[in-house]
Amino acid sequence: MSALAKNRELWLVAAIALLVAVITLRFPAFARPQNLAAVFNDTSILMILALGQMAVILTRSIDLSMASNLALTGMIVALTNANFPGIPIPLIILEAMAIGAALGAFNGMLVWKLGIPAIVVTLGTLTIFRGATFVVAGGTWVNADRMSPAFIALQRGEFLGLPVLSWFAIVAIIAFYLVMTRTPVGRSIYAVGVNPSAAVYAGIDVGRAKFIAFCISGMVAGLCGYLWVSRYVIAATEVANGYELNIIAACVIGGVSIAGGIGSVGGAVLGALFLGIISTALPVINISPFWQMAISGTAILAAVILNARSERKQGRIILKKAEAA
Amino acid sequence: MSAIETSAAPRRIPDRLDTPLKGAVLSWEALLIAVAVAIFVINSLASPYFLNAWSLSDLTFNFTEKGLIALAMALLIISGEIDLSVAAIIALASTMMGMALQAGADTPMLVAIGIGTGLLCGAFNGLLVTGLGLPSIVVTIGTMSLFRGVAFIILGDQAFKGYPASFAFFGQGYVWWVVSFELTLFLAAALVYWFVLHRTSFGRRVFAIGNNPVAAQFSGVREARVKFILFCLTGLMAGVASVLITSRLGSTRPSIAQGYELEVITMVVLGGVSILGGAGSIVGVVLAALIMGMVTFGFGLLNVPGIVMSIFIGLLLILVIALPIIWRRLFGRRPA
Amino acid sequence: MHTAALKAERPASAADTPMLSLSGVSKSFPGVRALHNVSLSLYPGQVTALIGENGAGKSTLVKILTGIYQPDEGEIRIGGDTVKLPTADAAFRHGITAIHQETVLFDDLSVAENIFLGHAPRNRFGLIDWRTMRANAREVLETMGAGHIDADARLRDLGIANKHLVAVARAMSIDARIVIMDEPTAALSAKEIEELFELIEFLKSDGKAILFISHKFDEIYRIADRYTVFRDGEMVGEGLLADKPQNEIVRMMVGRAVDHIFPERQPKIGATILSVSGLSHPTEFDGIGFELRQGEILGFYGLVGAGRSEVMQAIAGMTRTSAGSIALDGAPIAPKSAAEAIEAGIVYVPEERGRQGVVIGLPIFQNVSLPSLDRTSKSGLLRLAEEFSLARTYTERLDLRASSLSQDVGTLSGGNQQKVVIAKWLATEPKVIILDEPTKGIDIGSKAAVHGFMAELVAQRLSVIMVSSELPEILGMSDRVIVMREGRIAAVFDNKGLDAETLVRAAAGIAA
Amino acid sequence: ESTKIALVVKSLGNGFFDAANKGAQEAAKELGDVEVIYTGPTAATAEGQIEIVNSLIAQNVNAIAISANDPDALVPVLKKAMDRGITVISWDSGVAPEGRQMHLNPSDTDLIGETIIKLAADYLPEGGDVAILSASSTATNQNAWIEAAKKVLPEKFPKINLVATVYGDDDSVKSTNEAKGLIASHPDLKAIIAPTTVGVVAAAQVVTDQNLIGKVNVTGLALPSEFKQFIDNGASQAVALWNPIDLGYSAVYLAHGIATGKAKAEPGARLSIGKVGEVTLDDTNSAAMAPPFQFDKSNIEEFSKIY
Ligand SMILES: Nc1ncnc2c1ncn2[C@@H]1O[C@H](COP(=O)(O)OP(=O)(O)OP(=O)(O)O)[C@@H](O)[C@H]1O
Ligand SMILES: Nc1ncnc2c1ncn2[C@@H]1O[C@H](COP(=O)(O)OP(=O)(O)OP(=O)(O)O)[C@@H](O)[C@H]1O
Ligand SMILES: [Mg+2]
Ligand SMILES: [Mg+2]
Repeated sequence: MSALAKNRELWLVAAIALLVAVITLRFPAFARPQNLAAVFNDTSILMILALGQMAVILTRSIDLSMASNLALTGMIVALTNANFPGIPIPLIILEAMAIGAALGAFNGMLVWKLGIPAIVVTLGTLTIFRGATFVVAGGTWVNADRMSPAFIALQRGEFLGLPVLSWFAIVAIIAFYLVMTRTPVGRSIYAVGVNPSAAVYAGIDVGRAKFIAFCISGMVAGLCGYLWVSRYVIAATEVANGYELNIIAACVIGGVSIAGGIGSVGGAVLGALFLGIISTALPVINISPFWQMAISGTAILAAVILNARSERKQGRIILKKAEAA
Repeated sequence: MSAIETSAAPRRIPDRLDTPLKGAVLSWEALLIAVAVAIFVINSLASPYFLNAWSLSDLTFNFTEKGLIALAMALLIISGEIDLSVAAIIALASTMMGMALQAGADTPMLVAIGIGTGLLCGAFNGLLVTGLGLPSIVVTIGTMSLFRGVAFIILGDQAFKGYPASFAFFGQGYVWWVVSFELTLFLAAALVYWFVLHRTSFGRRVFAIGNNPVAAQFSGVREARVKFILFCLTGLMAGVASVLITSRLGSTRPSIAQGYELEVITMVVLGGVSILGGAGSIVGVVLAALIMGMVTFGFGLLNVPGIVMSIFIGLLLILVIALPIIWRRLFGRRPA
Repeated sequence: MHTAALKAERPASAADTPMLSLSGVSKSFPGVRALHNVSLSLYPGQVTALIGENGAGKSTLVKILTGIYQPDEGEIRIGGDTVKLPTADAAFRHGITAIHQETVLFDDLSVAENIFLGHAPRNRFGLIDWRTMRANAREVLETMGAGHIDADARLRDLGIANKHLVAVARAMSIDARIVIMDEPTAALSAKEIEELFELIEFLKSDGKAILFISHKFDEIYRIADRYTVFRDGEMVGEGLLADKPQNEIVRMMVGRAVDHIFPERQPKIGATILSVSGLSHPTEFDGIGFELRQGEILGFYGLVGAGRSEVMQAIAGMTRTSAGSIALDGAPIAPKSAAEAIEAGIVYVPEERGRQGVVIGLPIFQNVSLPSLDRTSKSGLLRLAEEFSLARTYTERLDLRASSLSQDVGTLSGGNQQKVVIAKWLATEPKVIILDEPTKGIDIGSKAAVHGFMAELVAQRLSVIMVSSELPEILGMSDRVIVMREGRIAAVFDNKGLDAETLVRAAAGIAA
Repeated sequence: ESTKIALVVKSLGNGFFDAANKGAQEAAKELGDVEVIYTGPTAATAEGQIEIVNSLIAQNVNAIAISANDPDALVPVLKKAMDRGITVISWDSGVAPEGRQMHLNPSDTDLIGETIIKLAADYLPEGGDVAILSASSTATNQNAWIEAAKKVLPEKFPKINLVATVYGDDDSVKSTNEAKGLIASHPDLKAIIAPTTVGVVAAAQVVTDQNLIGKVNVTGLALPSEFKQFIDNGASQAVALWNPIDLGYSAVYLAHGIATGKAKAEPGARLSIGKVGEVTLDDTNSAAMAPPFQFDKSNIEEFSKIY
């Protein structure tokens, strides 16, 4: 039992391997390295978003506003680029991350200072941010011919044989891994989720840890705002509409516990990959895309049931013989 | 505290303190009524078309279906659980009705199948949550994809249409003059839910579970059973809503009622139900439904794009919840 | 660096100036005055035992010293300087570390991280150095004689005793001057206690000031140099332990003639009403068998963690058993939920009042009527008048102090909440009532009311099981006493001339 | 009292419909005393359009011209509008006949069907595999065109082999995934036909990104302003579209005519659409505005400045 718990990621890897194997049976070219690299690239944005969401869920909160944040930030940077094509792209990326983080901080402040439950706050900002997208754009959209070539080209460039977009994901994965496992901030995010009252005893400010998690998820959503609009070369109000649930689903499949405190960078990435493979592979193996939703729903349920089994609380043991056994 | 004195004649404890008017004035419902009245007045001033029986009647269609689900969802949230799959249940129930239609079912049969499907979906959620002890938010994110996914598998790019004329009554019919069947049903259901929540022992148990599930269990409340019933009720109401929407649209697509779940939950939270469970009232939910209907319809009359109204609703949600907290911070008494 | 804490470098100095001193400290919670104008001094190289009954305010003081609670008034001085401890972090930085009474640890984090969270070793890039952390964790555990604990294990997978050792290790990992231990031995085995004492000796020799809280006098006399006694939130005595016999300290602790507050009663004991035999649970208790007679108060004594609550919860339908049988009035019953037990006539007034007892958020009368809803309502419809009269009947008999029955129970004091809880179960008109620590953490006045009421109950031919860790209460109230130890019944006594020492010995497993 | 005509579109913030609105405003100016209400839901759902139609009914507009998200779901509410004396026509994406007085197709359905195949075939003298990337599976207009295209395939374009039809739901992400899926699962694919302005951009972007320019030709219906770069970079040889400005203009013009009683919507009627010309209603009261117009290297520059 505990071995299973420890190897949550291994289980996911096995599930993904199985999935790839099944797809490969029907469509041999799927398992080719180039194709797998392409799948990874296609899933990059979802992976990055899932990492941000994970940080929030770990603190026993939830961020429903990520997709709207993405749309709003994406729109603002697209407008920036359309109006000031001269601004270098790295600055645009910084802008995206800063705006996203600011929106996340807004959520975080309401949760921290007013103590409003995260689900209520982000349910509100979910609609506010998306509405704001429409307003800042004046009801219009930004398409390819208004974006500068560099804006579109950056993530498509190749570096060491991989598209730059994939590198964004790789850097994000490494950064999250380091932050979540090797920094006090990351560890306090875990601690707050595992046991908030014990966190207080350990000298951690619970509200502040939640605030930081929201800033992180916001920053990540902002970054993905840029990546999204430049990838699909369109910034519009309905960009990523309803995507927040995909992000949460990726986390859940990846073994991030909605009750907080449990989840790993590897899990979130694999959960996103699992969803990514399903959505990219179904068209390839000629399964009607109409099956996609039911499959991911089943995957979520399976993941929750599996995770719940490994999380079952173990009681205190009084009888000495029972403890020895 | 006073010393050791075993008072021979116990002092009488009053049932309740003389109900202070202040309490009623500062209640959540009062706040909502004020907001509702304000919006009503603003709407009447802003648009010459608002104060008109048919307009007001059309307005109700903006919230009746979601409101019906919100009634059951309110109970579920008070008990500390949530159901994100209600919109998907609508889609699946509508699809089942469509299949039954193809098989030649008549109107009563269609209604039974729609409501029955909703009930079964709710029971499925309830079983997963109470039987396996899983967190409802995740379970229903999963079943949300599953239920709608099944609708997509069955229907694909097709649509079911050709519902019998008698079926159209539920979503398009009027009971009397401008009073639609949907509105009548909503008001009747609100009355029933108000009664169940505030006037029956079942409702009392729902509150007890939401406030302290462990203590409730210790006090002999069968928590799992109550929650299971609540999931079934929520599914059932989604089934009812599905009948209404299908009737109103006269057709079924798997994408029907997309995104309704968040609107329903917004309604419930705006209605003063604590998302953490344990507190809330049906009156609040009904008022919140009315407010959301008036806001969307009022903005619609002014031809404000829907997306702009959603900003307003989002702000309303956060402000209505934040203001009392800020108020307490600024002028607050310390908790007794 | 932390290992320095474990290596004796400085010689122990028998300093007479306190390293930490507290004066005039008061702390109140809504309805409860936990501490009133207390003082306390800790000396380097010495162990000070803090002694007091349950609810005397010991843990509250610990929380003030570790920055969890802020005192309402009073002063804390460390090495001569007045300090403020607004957060747990500030307390660390002043060199204070504590093993808290409840293990406040992180179930889903590894052992190593539980020990080092908040002060983990970092590498030169400022990143947490897991390798060093694990090595250090192993070292700390090793030094404590807890080398069998895997530093990489998830805390969740450890038994309660090992969890407690991790808590000790966490306290040891901080290079502190002042070490506080709030009942550190409660969950440990004899061997582990022995190792803990070695560790304490070692800390003493290293010049640390140690505050040691325990209810076990043998431990106190074995390890402590000084004592401080608290009673009902006040400091009632302190000094060197060597010249103080145990009975004097006990008198200080209890502070009043015990028989004065316990009601006089003439027990009229009838036939057996509840009989339990061979009741077992896979991990919590084994072979529990006893009989309860009509009109009897049966006391259950034991050290905290002896498994009494689990047995009672099994009888009341909350916990599944693996073997054994229960019979009520001669008819076998097997309640599978609290609802079924209540129906049969057995009610359990739980120990954890806040979590299991009151439903905060609901008014008093709704709390009282909750288990009796089927009686107060008619075909599912609430009848408020019935509820109010039910609530009034029982709360007034318990002398509840409240401004109205519609008041939220959350606004009541602890003692009054307890009265609501008791009223709630009495209102079901049970045959057998099980009270688990009925007076835990409530003030003297309320205690007397509860005890008086218990006497009234048995006079009305009800049968009571009272689980208590308070010796005076057990001795003052019970007709018979059952002592439990480590999940088994250790002894059964008739309460005739029974003395505290016999009970303590039985509970601790020390031969008479 | 001016005539109020509501132009209800599938969703706001969509380039095609914004262009149509331009034409609608032109028509209003030309007709004089006409107020055009341009509105639509944010997400392209039938439920959203129903709420809008309800508020339009309450405002007593004279006419509603709608491009519907669902041909059936809107029928009841549009019937209600007609019952209350409001003129209802559909344009671009139609409503079932009982829900409107007439429907204006941007172009002749059969002609569009043939054109989208021809656009691909023109650049495939040897023939080969082609696939269709459509909008949502429920879109009436797209489905009709695809139907028409399939009909002409065997006789007129025997060498063209239609291997798949997939749906991108007019969603950039979904369209992108579907386009990639097509390319991966059909290695010999020579052309992707996307009769939707969202899908065609997504497909062209995929072809560009995967360096398949010259191998896979993207064609279909595209807005010149959005699509210019893909003609320029060679991902596409040619696309077609009608003039959305004219379409909006015509919709308002027709709605005005019917609402004011100047025109009557009945089978066989010939109705004027001002400067655009004239249409004839068929027996389902549908009419086609104009043949689709082709854009290629020679003219895209010029048209991309207009719409
Ligand atoms: N957070 C709190 N809120 C309200 N009352 C509290 C709180 N913490 C402690 N108390 C009350 O303060 C008093 C002192 O409690 P404390 O935990 O300090 O006792 P203790 O001496 O540690 O007892 P024990 O030996 O049982 O551990 C008790 O009456 C308790 O109920
Ligand atoms: N699963 C657990 N993990 C950690 N600590 C636990 C666990 N269960 C109980 N404890 C702790 O063990 C101690 C004793 O528990 P409990 O009160 O249930 O035992 P008991 O024998 O009934 O003792 P008593 O009724 O005298 O307090 C408490 O301090 C409690 O916090
Ligand atoms: Mg204590
Ligand atoms: Mg206990």
